[in-house]
Amino acid sequence: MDFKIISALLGIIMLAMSFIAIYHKKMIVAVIATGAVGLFASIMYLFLAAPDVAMTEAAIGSGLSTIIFFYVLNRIRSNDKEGRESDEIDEVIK
Amino acid sequence: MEYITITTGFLIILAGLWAIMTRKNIIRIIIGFSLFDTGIHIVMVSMAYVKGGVAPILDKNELLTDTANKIVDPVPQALVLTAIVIGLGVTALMLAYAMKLHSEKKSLDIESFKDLKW
Amino acid sequence: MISPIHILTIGLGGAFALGFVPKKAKDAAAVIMLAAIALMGVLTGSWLIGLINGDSAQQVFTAGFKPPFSINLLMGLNEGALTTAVNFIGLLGGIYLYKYLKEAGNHAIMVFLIFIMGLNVVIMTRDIFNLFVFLEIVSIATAGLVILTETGKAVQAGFKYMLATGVISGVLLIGIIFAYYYSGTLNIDGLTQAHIGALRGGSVALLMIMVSILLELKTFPANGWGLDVYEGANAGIGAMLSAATATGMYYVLYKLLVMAGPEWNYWIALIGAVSFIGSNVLALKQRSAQRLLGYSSIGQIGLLMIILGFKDILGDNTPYVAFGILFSHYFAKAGLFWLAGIVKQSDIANWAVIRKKPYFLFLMGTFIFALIGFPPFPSFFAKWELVMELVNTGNLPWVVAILFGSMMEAVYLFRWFGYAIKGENENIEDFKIEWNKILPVGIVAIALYVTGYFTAQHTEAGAAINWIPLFFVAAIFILDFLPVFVKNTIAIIGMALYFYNIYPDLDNMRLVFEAIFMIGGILTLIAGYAYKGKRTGFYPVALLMYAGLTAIIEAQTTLQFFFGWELMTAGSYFLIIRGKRSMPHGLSYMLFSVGGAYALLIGLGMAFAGQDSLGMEIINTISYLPYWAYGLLIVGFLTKTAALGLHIWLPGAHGEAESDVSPMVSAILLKAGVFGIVLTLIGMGGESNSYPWLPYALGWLGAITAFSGNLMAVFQEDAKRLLAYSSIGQLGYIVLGMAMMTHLGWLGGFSYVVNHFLYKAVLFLTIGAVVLRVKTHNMYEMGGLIKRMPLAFIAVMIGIIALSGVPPLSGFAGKWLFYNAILEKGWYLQGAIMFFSGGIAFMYLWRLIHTVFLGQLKDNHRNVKEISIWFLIPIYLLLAGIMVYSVKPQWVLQPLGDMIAQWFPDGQLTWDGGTAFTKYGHWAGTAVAVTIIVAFLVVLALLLISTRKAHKVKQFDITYSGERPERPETTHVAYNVFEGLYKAMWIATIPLVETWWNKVTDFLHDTADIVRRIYNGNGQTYIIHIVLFIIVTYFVIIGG
Amino acid sequence: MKKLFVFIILIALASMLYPLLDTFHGNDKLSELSQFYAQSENVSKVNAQNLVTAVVVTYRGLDTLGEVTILFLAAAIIAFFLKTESEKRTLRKNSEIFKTAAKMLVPIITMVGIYIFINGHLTPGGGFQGGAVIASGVILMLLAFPNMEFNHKFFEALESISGVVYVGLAAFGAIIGLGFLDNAILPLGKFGELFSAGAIPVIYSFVGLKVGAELSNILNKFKSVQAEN
Repeated sequence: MDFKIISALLGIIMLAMSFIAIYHKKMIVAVIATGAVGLFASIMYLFLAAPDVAMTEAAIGSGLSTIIFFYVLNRIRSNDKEGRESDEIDEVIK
Repeated sequence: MEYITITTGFLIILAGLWAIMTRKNIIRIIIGFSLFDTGIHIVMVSMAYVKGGVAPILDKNELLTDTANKIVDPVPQALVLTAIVIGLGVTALMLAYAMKLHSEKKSLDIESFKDLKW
Repeated sequence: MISPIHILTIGLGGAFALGFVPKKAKDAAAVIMLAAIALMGVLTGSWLIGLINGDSAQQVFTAGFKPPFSINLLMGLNEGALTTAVNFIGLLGGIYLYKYLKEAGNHAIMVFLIFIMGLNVVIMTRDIFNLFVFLEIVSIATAGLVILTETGKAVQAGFKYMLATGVISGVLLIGIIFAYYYSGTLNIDGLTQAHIGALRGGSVALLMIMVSILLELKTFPANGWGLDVYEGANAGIGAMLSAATATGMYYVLYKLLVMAGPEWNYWIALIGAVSFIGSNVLALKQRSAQRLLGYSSIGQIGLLMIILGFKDILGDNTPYVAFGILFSHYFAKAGLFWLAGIVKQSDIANWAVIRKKPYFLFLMGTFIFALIGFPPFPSFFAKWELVMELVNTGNLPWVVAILFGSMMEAVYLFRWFGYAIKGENENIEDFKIEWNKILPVGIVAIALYVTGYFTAQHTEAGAAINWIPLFFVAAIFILDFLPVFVKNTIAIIGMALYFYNIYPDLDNMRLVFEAIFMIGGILTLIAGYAYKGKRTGFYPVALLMYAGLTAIIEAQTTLQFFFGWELMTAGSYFLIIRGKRSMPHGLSYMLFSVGGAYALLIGLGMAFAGQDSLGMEIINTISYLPYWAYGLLIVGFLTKTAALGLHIWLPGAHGEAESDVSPMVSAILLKAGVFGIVLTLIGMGGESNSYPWLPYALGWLGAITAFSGNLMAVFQEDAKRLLAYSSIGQLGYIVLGMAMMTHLGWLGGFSYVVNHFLYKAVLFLTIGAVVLRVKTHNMYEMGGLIKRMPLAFIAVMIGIIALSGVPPLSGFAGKWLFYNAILEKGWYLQGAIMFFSGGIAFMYLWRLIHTVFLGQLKDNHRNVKEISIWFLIPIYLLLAGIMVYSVKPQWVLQPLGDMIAQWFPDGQLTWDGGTAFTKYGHWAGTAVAVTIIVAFLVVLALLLISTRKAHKVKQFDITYSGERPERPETTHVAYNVFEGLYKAMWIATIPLVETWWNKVTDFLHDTADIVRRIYNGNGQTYIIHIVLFIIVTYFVIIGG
Repeated sequence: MKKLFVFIILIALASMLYPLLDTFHGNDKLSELSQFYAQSENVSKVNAQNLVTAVVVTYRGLDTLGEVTILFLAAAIIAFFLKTESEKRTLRKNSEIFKTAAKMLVPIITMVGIYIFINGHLTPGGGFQGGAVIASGVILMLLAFPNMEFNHKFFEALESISGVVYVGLAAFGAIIGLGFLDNAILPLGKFGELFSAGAIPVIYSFVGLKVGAELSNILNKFKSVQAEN
């Protein structure tokens, strides 16, 4: 019974996070939200009796890929800085 | 419970596809793809769940007898492990492409990369 | 034998071990890669050989457990063949890409090796999730290889590719996991037994699996990403995608189709047909070579999908058909992509540069003809078998769809090839030759010929094909570096010996045609001695045409007939396109020929329906839709006789051809069509045929063709075009004669066959020789040549007298027989049309004498010489033939009559010495001829005597005081001489037919141009296409 | 307009997926395949306590080999793809505390990673997870010492060695006749102990090393193309 409520809550949170990931103006927030979706998914996996998957998702799906996203964002940002004011950058990245 | 999670999974798949098909920014599209992948993984793990089962790790002696009725399905879990790692590889590669594309045209709008068409 | 699992050991071990190779030692890394691929190839090849020799297929288990509990691989005959193919093309592709890979470094080399290894496993694996994993390997490796050249376009294409394959593999994964849910297994064989398609959810899972494989095959229209990759990637990678990946993916589809069950067969065939036709139509507007090849690849895969969909109907023949098409595609497409990488021209018009190195043109031609399905390539035999089986099982609409798609493919491929042969190449930068790039291209070209030969041996009818003429052609091709004189002699001796050997085996009717083809061929070849230098490429193609012609005469089976027919088409195409300005004519000739050949193919397929042999006699007993079958055969043959409506290729083709080629393609080649019509009409049952409407329609068509051909000839200013239109008219007579289906009609027709050969050869040779001297085709730029070329004048005069059909020469025999036949048959209206056309013929024939030979000599022709002796020899030999025929018509007509009597015993001529009787009258050829010739000589003598004191006046320029006019037509009295007639008759000269065909092509091209805009270049749109494709297939197949 | 269109498409797609959801009733028992894996005689044949690991490394070992290959491919492609980028180094100074902490943490993180994959057949986790943990240690190093020369030679050698050993172990099974990727090439040991499950811990260790090296390579590539900021 509890599990149902918790998983429903998790589901709602994940969908909200997905929405943020898709629509938040700031790309950084969006990337973090994507990582959060993975993190919540790994909690869900624990409830579904899949600790192996949970570990993998946490480490790889939400951990490493978020870091790679950051690296890329960082790179693109610095590329853009060459000719623009910092305010505009978010516009580009958005 | 698995009904709820599998539904969540499907919804996230659709959300990911929505992002892939409507957002113009390439990074955003890759985020969509990442969500799409995560959704599929959730669906797969939900499918592995057996009502009342425990993780397929036989670290307690009582699990060694009548194992089949006590654990959840290890096969989809193994598949998900593989799928997650593949997803990471694909995402990383896509991001590398995104960097290249950006350094080429100083833009991340997918519509500015239409040199090849028709 | 080594277990196939060690492909993984070699491929992966090699790739991982490449990490130990120092960065600097790039050659070492590349060599290791090639060695690893070669080793995999040896491994699979040894399995293939073993399996062919009867070894049983081997299951490879992993992890010490039997399937379905662990992953297993299968090495069967199909797997052996396909993995060997993949490794072979991988090795060649690796050699081709050697320098690129080396430059890109060890990492790129690893990627390439893993790509090939992945394809091997994709082919062999029997576990669906394992399939998914290795498909991902292949597509990620592809995404990596695409950017090997690192142009901006390649990066864009690569990103779209990644995005698309990412979504597709996600769909596949959902399908797989649900398939597991419903069946509890991941093993493909286990899934086959589980029949998950019967469940509500299972059918969706199955659909997702199938559709994602279809999408991976780049099915039209959800394939924009694939096309972009073909265009954007390095040509060497394009070759890999088109040959290796497509081969592997196709086999995956085959495996999964077995799993999906027979109810999917229809859908696969349908989707394949849509893909085949769709991409071939869209390719019509394509100008970029690599993208064109991409469209063509997708089209070919569509065709292969159709074959797969019909696997239950094709039965044991499925592998034969599928491998035939697949291997042609695989070799030819790889070869063309590689050529694209060598030539480095994106616009197909710039491919003209390729003929700066003629052997490259040969390679390109090989690939293009192999793709279209010409003999001797495997696709020819496969397509034949496919059509035969499909027609036999009543799947006519499918056959029509397949042939329509092939036709579209022929359009753009031959347009491209036309640019290569004839396009402008002055200002295009020549391309460089690198050994490692040419070697693979040469090898696949040779492989095409070899596989073609062995494909033929596979069936009984194919094994009976006589390859000697083709080997002769090949020998002449190899000897092409020799001077004309040597090659010409070899060709003549070869043809003479061949004819000598073969003629005793032929029946009379075939002997007539064989004599025209072979003796005519030798005579026209004699004229070839007039040429100097090497005349590169002429002899192989001319002999190819003759090889085809003799093959259709000798054919014992319909397959041999069609084989010969296509060879002849190929040879004559090359002959025609050799002419100046003949690029568009070559294309239209080829397209009409291909269209006609497809009509024939369907007709022959219908003839085969319900029969158990392929012998030529089956066209005598067609039982399946016989009206249609005979009609299609006749239409097919009419494309070669250039009947009205199918004639638009002829004037240009004949008019622009070289001087000794025009007689070959006019006097000789057109008779092949007549031969076919004769065969068909005999097959219909001769006199007592039960299809009265066909000959009736044919008769009208012949009459109208005769009329319009002659009328168009009247308005020509180009001497060779005039003769070409005249040929259309003459062939109209022949068709009309044959269509009458009476003894006299046929006798008239046959007498025209012989006659037209004689005088059209004379006229084309003479006019051609004159053209060689005066360097123009336009009659208004000639004039007065009688003084410079009296022998040519005599030849033309005799020729036109014979053609016009007035006594005393041979033409009259035909005319006389015709009118008798028409009276007997009661076709008065057709007769009247013919009568008119005869009158019209005089109007243009007269011009050949008047405009060319009489009147004022142009002052730039003051010093032209008599036409070449090498032309005069065959011309006068032919003239001798005309004279013999004229004086002794019974020598020709009596044997012809006896021959025709076997089909039309009623209403024969009765002969009394040299006099022939019909119920309407009689004609004594010898007497008439001798009398008139004597009278002519007497009059001539009188004239000469009476004018012997005539003063010879030198010509002097009074018209333009020594200046050469810029527009010679303004100063020639006979220019536009029929202006008045034109004002009266213009309405009959409107090129309605051409307009109609132009409308058709415009329509197709416009459609292509509009539809292909769905590929708007936006990666996102492509994803929408993919999702839409999935949804549409879902609603169509499972039905919401 | 386009969004509406996509929305309709997605609705249609959802209606297509609906039968999947509708016919999904959860599982009351294991599938046949997993029942086989859970049978005690088969459990003792593989002798791995963690059944997921048994499936990943043995029964479906070929998938894992493929998966490792995919990461390898991704690393290789990224390596030759991004190599033309400028490799300017950042000159940002990190605080001493962070550096010291990193110095202390990295060995611990690495040890944890190794622990995870060595115990992959006993406890949750395994090569992938352990590899990822090792890679995160590497990231920490990269972040703490941006100027440190990343020893990619070492990581590439590690990657190649573990790859070759993995393939070699797999092929060894086939050569001695047990089957490709059979774990019984080593003694199966006592159930539940570290030295059990035959070759699984060995293979998984090499998988872990390989994954760790590959991920580190990928991360380093992305990091090294960061321009000055």
